[in-house]
Amino acid sequence: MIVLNKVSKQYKGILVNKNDSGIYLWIKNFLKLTSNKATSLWAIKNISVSIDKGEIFGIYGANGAGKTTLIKMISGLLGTTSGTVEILGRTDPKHMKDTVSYISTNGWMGLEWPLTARENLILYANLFGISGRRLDEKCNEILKMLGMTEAQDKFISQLSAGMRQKITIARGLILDRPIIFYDEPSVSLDLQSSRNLRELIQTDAVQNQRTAIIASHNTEDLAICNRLMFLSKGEMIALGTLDELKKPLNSIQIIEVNCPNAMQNIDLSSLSGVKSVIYTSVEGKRDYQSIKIYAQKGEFSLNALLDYFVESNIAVLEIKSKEITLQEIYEYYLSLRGEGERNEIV
Amino acid sequence: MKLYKEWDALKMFSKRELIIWLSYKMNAIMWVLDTLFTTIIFFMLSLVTRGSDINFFPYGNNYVTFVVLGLFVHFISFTNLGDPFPRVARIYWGGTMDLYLLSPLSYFTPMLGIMFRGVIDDYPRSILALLFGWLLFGAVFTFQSPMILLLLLILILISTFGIGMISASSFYLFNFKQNTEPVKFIFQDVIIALTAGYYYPISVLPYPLQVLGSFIPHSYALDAFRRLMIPGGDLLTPVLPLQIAMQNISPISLDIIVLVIMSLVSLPLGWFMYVKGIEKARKDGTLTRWQ
Amino acid sequence: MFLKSALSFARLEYRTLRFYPSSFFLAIVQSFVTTGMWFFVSLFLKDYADKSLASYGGDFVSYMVIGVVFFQNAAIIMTLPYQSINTAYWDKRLEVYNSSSYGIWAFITGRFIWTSLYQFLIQVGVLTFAVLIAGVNINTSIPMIPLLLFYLSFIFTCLGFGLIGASNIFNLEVKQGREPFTWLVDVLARIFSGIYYPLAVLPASIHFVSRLIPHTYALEGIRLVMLSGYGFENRIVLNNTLIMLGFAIISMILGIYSLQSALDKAYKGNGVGMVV
Amino acid sequence: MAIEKAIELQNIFKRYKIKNSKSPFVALDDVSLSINKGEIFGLLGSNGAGKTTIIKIMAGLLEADSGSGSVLGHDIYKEHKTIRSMVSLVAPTADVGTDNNLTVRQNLEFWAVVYALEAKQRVARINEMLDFLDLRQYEHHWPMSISAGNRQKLAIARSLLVENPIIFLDEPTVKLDAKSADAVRELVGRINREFGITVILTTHYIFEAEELCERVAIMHKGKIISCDTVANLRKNLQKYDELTITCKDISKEAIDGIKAFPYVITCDYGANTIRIQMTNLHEKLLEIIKALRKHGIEITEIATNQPSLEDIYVEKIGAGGSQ
Repeated sequence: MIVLNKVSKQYKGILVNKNDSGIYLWIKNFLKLTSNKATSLWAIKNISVSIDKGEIFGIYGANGAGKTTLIKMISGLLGTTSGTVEILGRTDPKHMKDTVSYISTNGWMGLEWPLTARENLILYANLFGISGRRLDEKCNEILKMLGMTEAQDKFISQLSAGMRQKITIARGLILDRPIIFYDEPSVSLDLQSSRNLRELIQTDAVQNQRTAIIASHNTEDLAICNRLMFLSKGEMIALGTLDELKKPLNSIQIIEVNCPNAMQNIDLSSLSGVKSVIYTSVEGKRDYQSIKIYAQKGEFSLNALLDYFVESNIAVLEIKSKEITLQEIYEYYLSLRGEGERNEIV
Repeated sequence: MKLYKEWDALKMFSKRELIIWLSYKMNAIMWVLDTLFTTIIFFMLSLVTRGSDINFFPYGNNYVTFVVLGLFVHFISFTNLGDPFPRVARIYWGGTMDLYLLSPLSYFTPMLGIMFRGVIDDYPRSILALLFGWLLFGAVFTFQSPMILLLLLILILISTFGIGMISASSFYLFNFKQNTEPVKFIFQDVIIALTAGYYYPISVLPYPLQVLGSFIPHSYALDAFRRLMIPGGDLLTPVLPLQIAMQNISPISLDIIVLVIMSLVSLPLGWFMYVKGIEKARKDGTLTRWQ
Repeated sequence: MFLKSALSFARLEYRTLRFYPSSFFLAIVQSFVTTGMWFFVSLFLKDYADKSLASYGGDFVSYMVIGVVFFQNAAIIMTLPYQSINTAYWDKRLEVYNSSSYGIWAFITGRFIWTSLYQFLIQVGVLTFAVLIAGVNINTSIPMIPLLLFYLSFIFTCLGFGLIGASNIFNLEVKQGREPFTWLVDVLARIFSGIYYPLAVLPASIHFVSRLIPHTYALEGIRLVMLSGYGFENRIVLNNTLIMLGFAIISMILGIYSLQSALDKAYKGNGVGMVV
Repeated sequence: MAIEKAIELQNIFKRYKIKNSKSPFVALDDVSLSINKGEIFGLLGSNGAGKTTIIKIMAGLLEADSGSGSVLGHDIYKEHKTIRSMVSLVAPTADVGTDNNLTVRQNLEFWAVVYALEAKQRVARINEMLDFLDLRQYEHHWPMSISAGNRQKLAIARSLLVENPIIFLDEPTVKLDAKSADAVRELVGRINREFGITVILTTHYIFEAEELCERVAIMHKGKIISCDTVANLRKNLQKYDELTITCKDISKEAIDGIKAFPYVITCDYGANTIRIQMTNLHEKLLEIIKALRKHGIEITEIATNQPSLEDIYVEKIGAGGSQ
């Protein structure tokens, strides 16, 4: 469906600022662009991946890791500096733009302020040649799906950020394209609507084999993805299904113990199988101390830990074994590449 | 002591605007060229009438000097009257009005401070117009009574700024959110543009327009400037409708009296309406865009 | 499909008009006032202007009003492409339009259709006011075809120039303030195309500059047609029409080519959206 | 007189006119709130629930249609100017108020003067803030060149320049990635602890409210459908705390031993799990473990299933009539 091989992207040019204008600017830009003094940064470095039909593919990375650039390149908005992007076997941008629909992060700012929500959808659909009765039905159907029916006649300025985000999503869906890109879709959505959105993406992928690619740093969004790609500073540091990515860390069990703050002298290194321990005091008026223990499965026994607490009479508020979070897995692969911060797991 | 803080804040605003202006040198070349081209066009127009014995009593006979003085007042009014509204709009669209309101300073200071950029931009343009006229296009000036000229300058500054404040207050008071705004537009782009007589003596205008022109400070300021600074300018014959109506007062002193009245009315009114505007916006929740 | 989308953009302009009605009204008043200002300047200088103007069959006042009205209309069309792409860029709508293969072109065409329409109406309004009330006397029998040809070729020449200007958004990264190409044409036209004063006033040595600018031919032709009622039988009118048609075709081709190549360059470079 | 309550609001209403419809949009519907001094108070709610509107009314930036209230003893209608000079606000988009043409330090200097900070304290206060928020190394950088997390910290530093007793944070971590969001959350706790500032934050991240706030008000369509400490919210959702322990070879005496404890309500056990319903689980957990270990029971898993705020939220919303 989508095949990228050795794709990389270099941004060149100057930081555009709002206050400069006139001849001074023209000369400055002219000189800068002709001389190669212009600043340049590699947003994407040599990424190869292929995504097949009906798959939900996730891209996880911190702000500025290049998620948006990658998505823009696949949706025909941005050319590659080197390497090729193939969608359904073709690489020309016009074809890409006609087979892909792209929902950008701050897309809500790209809405037409003088129009109401519904009119925005209709204008956008006209942009892609959809019109008439078929468009109206599709509008109603999608607005109902996103729970926007009663807000559809409000002007954009009267809608909250979350509602505006829903319209950008509706804009993407109305085109009924085989591939949809969600760029940080649930950034200003509340719990209820982001949950509905996730269900919508899943049913969409199953029913009409629509490939969805989600770039996000919100772990719930990425939980529904069949495969995940970790991105850091433009490079792909890991690729695979959630379980594959977790495998190297499967042997690690994480136990979180919450104790009252007073107990400073907790020393768990003596227990067998303990790889590393992180003490973090959690703020808020219930000031307790959370101890995260990363232990090797098999060697570590919970009971030894419990006995330790019992003997040293340390009051325990809570003990729970925690699931590894996506962020921790990401940091594990980050540390594999040597740039991540000091990481306790390994 | 409180006033000291306001003054301190004003200095800080102007320092910020200066840093921004200096860091970009804005389009310094641009407004030099703009002023030059405008003066060129009028110089060419004066050539059209070269052969004839052009005379526009009581303002002497040098058309370039006549027009250049018009440009002088035009650029001053362009800032004082034209700037307050877009500045308030910028604070609104930038979402910083909330933050300014959280400070104990008066509502007025941020708006006044940001105006400083207009001063750096446009006041030099007025002087430049005079310079171009004098150096390149043969304008000739006489400085008969500098004290009165200075007084006139101050009065025109205050009165145009007063009207500017009234127009700024309409941003919130009448909830005009786009950047074109009636009060400024009606005053600046219609009445003043037509009736102030920047580029032609108002005797050319039909009488109703002349009467309309007597409601703006520019006609009086220009009348006085032109009588005093153009060689051959006559000080006694009345020209403006008000001057004709009140023959007993000499035109120059009448100009000054009217300008004083206009300043004393427009500035306090502008301040009062501006504060009321913000109060109203506070009630409607239209203080900033980030609803 | 392209036309459908362009029309929906034109409709968007109409809706913006209903959402911000005051800006439309102010635009009308603006053109009346500017024309009025120059009308009074010409009224003042009329008696002193030397007789070289007689050749246009009108007096200095009608000479000025015709020049100002047509020039204003052309200037607005010339800055339209740059101004629309620029605002769309800063409002982050440009990338949305670009996600359709002909989106940006539909956007420009839509705005062009709307703006040229309502500018035409304003222009007719100002001219009728000038003739009926302000005493500007134009010729009684104006040959329509030459006038129409001049008007259309002038509009499309300016649109072509505007498109060339718009390509600077990506070529020269000019994203705000004025844009070099259209600014230059505007300044040269004001001084050298005889809008406010006859070319005779200019020193002979720089007459060749006026011959380079399409505005000179257009205004010269329009004045002959409207003030003296000449048709194609007049050599100057005929030549100027042909020259203007040539200008229109070349500038449109150049304009479309330069903007499209600028968009392709942006595609390979930083894209049309904000690199946030 | 030390006012115990930082903010008191009673029956606040706020309606906005919508252009093309007769009935106004009710942003706030009979909202009453009271926030104690030095508390971290959370406003949790979906989009358009009225979180930002109530914050603006409390900060004196918006006037309520009806109802009454006072902030730090000042009436919200009559003394709104004094209220405004005693509170600070950080808008949802951190870049509001940050001038990209000035360096980080110049930005702080600018706002220090606008907030009328004494000239002598200004430099010291700015340095203190730069260190407190460890922005020192970005002191001379352009705001555009530092990360989103640091720009958010700059906005918070600006709001802390003058030590106002109350600070409003409108969705402080909405646009940040996990790492910078944690840093900002950790910072909010420190602000509250070290400066004793009352923090009022809005969020639609449940875990954020749970982790940071003592009391949370759940808002839905302009109404406060419940407002209490996180613990009480949990309690009245589920009377007793539940504890499930999975372990091997459970002996009857062990179970009896547990049942003997006064605070244990019920204790039943299956093949290898023991489920206990008890009160004040936090204090007594260790005793239960000690009792089980005494009987030599091998424990493999201890899970306390206290309902998370999310379940409370969903349940309340369900009750309050969801969209």
